Amino acid sequence: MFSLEGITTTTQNWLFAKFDPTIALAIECIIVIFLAITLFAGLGLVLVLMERKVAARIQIRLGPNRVGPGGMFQTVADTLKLIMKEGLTPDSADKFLFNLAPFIVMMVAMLLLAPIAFAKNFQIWDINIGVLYISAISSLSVIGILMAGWASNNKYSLLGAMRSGAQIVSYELSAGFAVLTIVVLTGSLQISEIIAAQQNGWWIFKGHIPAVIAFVIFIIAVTAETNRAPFDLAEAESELTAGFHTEYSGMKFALFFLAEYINIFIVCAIGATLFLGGWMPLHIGSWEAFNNIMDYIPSSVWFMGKTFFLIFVIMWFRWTFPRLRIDQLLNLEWKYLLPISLLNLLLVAVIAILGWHF
Amino acid sequence: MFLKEYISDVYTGVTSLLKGMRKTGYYFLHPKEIITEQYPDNRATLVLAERFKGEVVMPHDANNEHACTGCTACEIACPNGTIKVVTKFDITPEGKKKKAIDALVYHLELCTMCNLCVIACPSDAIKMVPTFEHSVFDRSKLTKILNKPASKIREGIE
Amino acid sequence: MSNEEIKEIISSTLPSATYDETGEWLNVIIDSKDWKKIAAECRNGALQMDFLFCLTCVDWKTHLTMVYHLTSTKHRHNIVVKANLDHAMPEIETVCDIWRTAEFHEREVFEMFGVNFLNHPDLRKLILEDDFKGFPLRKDFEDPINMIKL
Amino acid sequence: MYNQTEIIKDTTNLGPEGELIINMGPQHPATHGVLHLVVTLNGETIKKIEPHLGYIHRSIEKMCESLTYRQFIYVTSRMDYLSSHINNLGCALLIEKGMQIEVPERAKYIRVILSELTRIASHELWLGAMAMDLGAFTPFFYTFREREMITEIMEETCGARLTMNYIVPGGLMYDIHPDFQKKVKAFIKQFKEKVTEFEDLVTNNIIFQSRTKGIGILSAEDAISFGCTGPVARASGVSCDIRKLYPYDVYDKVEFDEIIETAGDSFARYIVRVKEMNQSIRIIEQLIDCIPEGEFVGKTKNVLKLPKGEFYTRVETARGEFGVFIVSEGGTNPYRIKFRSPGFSNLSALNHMAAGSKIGDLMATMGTLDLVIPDIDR
Repeated sequence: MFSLEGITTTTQNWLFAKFDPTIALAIECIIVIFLAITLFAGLGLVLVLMERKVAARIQIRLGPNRVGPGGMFQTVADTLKLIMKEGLTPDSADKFLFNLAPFIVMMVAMLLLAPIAFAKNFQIWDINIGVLYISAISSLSVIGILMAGWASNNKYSLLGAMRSGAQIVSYELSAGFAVLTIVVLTGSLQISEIIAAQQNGWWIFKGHIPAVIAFVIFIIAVTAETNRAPFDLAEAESELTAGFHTEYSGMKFALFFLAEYINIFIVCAIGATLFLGGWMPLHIGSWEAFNNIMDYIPSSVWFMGKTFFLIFVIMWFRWTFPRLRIDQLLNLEWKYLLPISLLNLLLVAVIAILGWHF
Repeated sequence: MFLKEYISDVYTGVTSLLKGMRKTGYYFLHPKEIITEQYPDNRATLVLAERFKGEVVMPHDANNEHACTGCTACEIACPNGTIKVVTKFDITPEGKKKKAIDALVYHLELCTMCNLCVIACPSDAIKMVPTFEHSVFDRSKLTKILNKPASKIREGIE
Repeated sequence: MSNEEIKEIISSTLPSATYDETGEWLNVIIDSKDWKKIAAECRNGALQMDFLFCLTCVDWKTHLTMVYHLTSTKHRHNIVVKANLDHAMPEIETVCDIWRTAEFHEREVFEMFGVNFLNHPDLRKLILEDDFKGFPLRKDFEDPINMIKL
Repeated sequence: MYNQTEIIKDTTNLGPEGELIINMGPQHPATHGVLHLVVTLNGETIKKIEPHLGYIHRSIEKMCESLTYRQFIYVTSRMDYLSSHINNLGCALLIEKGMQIEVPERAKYIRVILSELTRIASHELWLGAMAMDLGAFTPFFYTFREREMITEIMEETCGARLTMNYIVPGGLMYDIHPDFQKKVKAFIKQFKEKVTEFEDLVTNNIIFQSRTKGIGILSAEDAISFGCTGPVARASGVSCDIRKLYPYDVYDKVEFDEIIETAGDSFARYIVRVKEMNQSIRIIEQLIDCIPEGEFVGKTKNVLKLPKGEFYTRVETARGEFGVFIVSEGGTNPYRIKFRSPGFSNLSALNHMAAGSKIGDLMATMGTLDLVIPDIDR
């Protein structure tokens, strides 16, 4: 059976046999960085195209279909265009922060890749506080956005950044609580253990209704956290033209754009890991034959399939719903999502203590 | 009571959202509903309404003859000064002077396609045709002379 | 309300008003100084003319004429009030405290005809540029650059 | 419409009390044209909105003074381009009234059908654009699918898709296309099927409702005082449908309801327009099968001369009451012409409606006012 695990172990063994352990580790780091950046670029291209195609299908039109077969290279052409464009910096902008902001946003997105298990035993860093790490790092992205909005010295940008700040800070809470429900059920913060706990069934099935509620809350909260419609207030196109990245152009804009899609990928990957079992194939109780067939599908395919399904759901939201207003957005969080997720956490704790879950 | 309202609020809200998602999901799964027309590719099959007012032309027959007498009715009727009739005097074989058009200048860039000139024309010398690909790189190319070179008025039209 | 009744009501407030019934609606011709008084009467009195649906000005070369079309959403009668203004120094009282729609319309007339509306809260140019010279809708306005002679 | 120095001053400095002043427009995704709003903000809350107009001012009124009565009709197509047919109709009605031209019944029927089709097309575009202002992009494409059917009908019969120029004083420019009735019926069928889509996607959507309900409230008194007409005033409970009050053409022969809502908020304006589309369908259904045979244009003189005097007609466009006021000296050109455009008056109420609400509410309020900028600037 095809597995990425084999490749990684062979490489590691070879490296450690050939080189001094420190140098081997350094070489491994370089390989990982290289792979991460490649993944970034690849994901950016795929997700942007996917978004455009999904939007087109929903909006009864064809979408990009000129560059390459079925418009496959449209995003490549777009990227080329963005690279060629002049990266303008406004005269009255705070130049240091202005140029730094896209990299902060990008770096946060990159850091989040570390604990994600892309396939069976294929993970950059299986840190034992994986979930905590994700929560901690993902809340950093607001700094980049605030920086961009403030440094642009543009009133639209400022408004967008402030909105974004309020939004991300509040939605961190319910996203955190939704993640906590799974932590309570698993009893571990480590990503690999959370996945292992879903060996005989995903949490969304095993965890009864509370897990489903937590899943829904998680999806809503991460949609808000990644500034996606219907919560795209930070860039609210019809209100603030482009929000915090109004003044950005060229490659700096592309970095924001890319970071948005990478963030979507990461939060969906986390959602898939926590609720849908990550790379774990679909196992149903004691149906051995079925389980075995499912095991034949490579774990990376399972992971990507689940992640892309969640990405599709988030895109589906975007092309269906109108945008909320800022006070309604905060109302939704503080009056609905937070109380519900608190209650839900209580319920899950009871279930976990009494062992009612499967 | 408060709790009941709260729950029904959440319920109606979520169902209304799901209904919307069902609608868009339906279109996502039914690519046959796509209505995009791939314009430059479908030129061959593109059918325009015959009445479509695209530009004013002056039809010429096989003998390179038109029906314009140079009466300037169209020029007077036009609200924007789109049409300018330049007349000259032809000498007929009998040696008489006869008024004829030298050039019927038509400024497509000024035209609002109101059709008044076509209605005003007493001899049906001009008409609207359904062409629409008028874009050019130089505005002066939109100024057209409608009568073809060396064309003359058809016999019997006064 | 019939024209006769309207005339009676207006005449009781303003005896100097003259009338012209040749058009579709009753035309009331008043002196520009009396406009504020008659406007308040039309709006709040028995006539209930609460809807100013058209406010404009006509340049008669010798003088300007302000034309106010009024209607009542209650009684559905229309009148046209006209006031002649001096061509050199056109001035009339504003009515934007009576009909709020007048605020924008008066600003438009101000820039297009140069009519000065006294006591208007915000009499600035609305459509034209701030440094635009001349009053475009007056008959003697000439703009050799932008007006294309056909 | 500031000079350069003032623009710079406006964008970098704050208001007198430290408020944020933003220039929304003339290029802004939500203003649908070149409307320039100077918005004074206190955080997210709007303190004052000041419209600056004129970016598409062409002085149509002055232009018409040099055009003949036949010609000036087609200039008005360029004002409210979404209801250009109704604008043309208003001008033609004025000339017919002034010169006592007899219009054949057939022309009257067709004019009304086309007016209602125009109204539906305009409302469809508004619906899509309004949803887009609130962040829902998809309904725009669905509304345009139905709108496309109307524009195709227009294209076939009138020869143009947007600025139809189909009306001449005394009737129509030419007869309807033989397929006209068939196509209109096909459109009605499709429209009735698809109109439920917007209920699912927009009307009943909880986000849309909370974005529009109770937002941008305009009371009936204010609506009258601000001179609002059309759906804006009707949503505030003011009966002002010209088609009912002063019927022109064959509106007195058809049955339809004047849609009146009393809430006066953005949602009421939305509902009024959606219901109005259904009423327009009702009018078309009553007329489409009984277009009388006969001439499509009445006998008119070659050169039209309005008698000396003043004339005023009003018609109900998709946005409200469109009035044409002509002062005639008896010649072939109007001496003075004034177009009372509905958008201009409706816009004047914007500050009153949106002050005190959030920026997001401004989009809902502005969207439901249904502003067409050339109509405002003329």
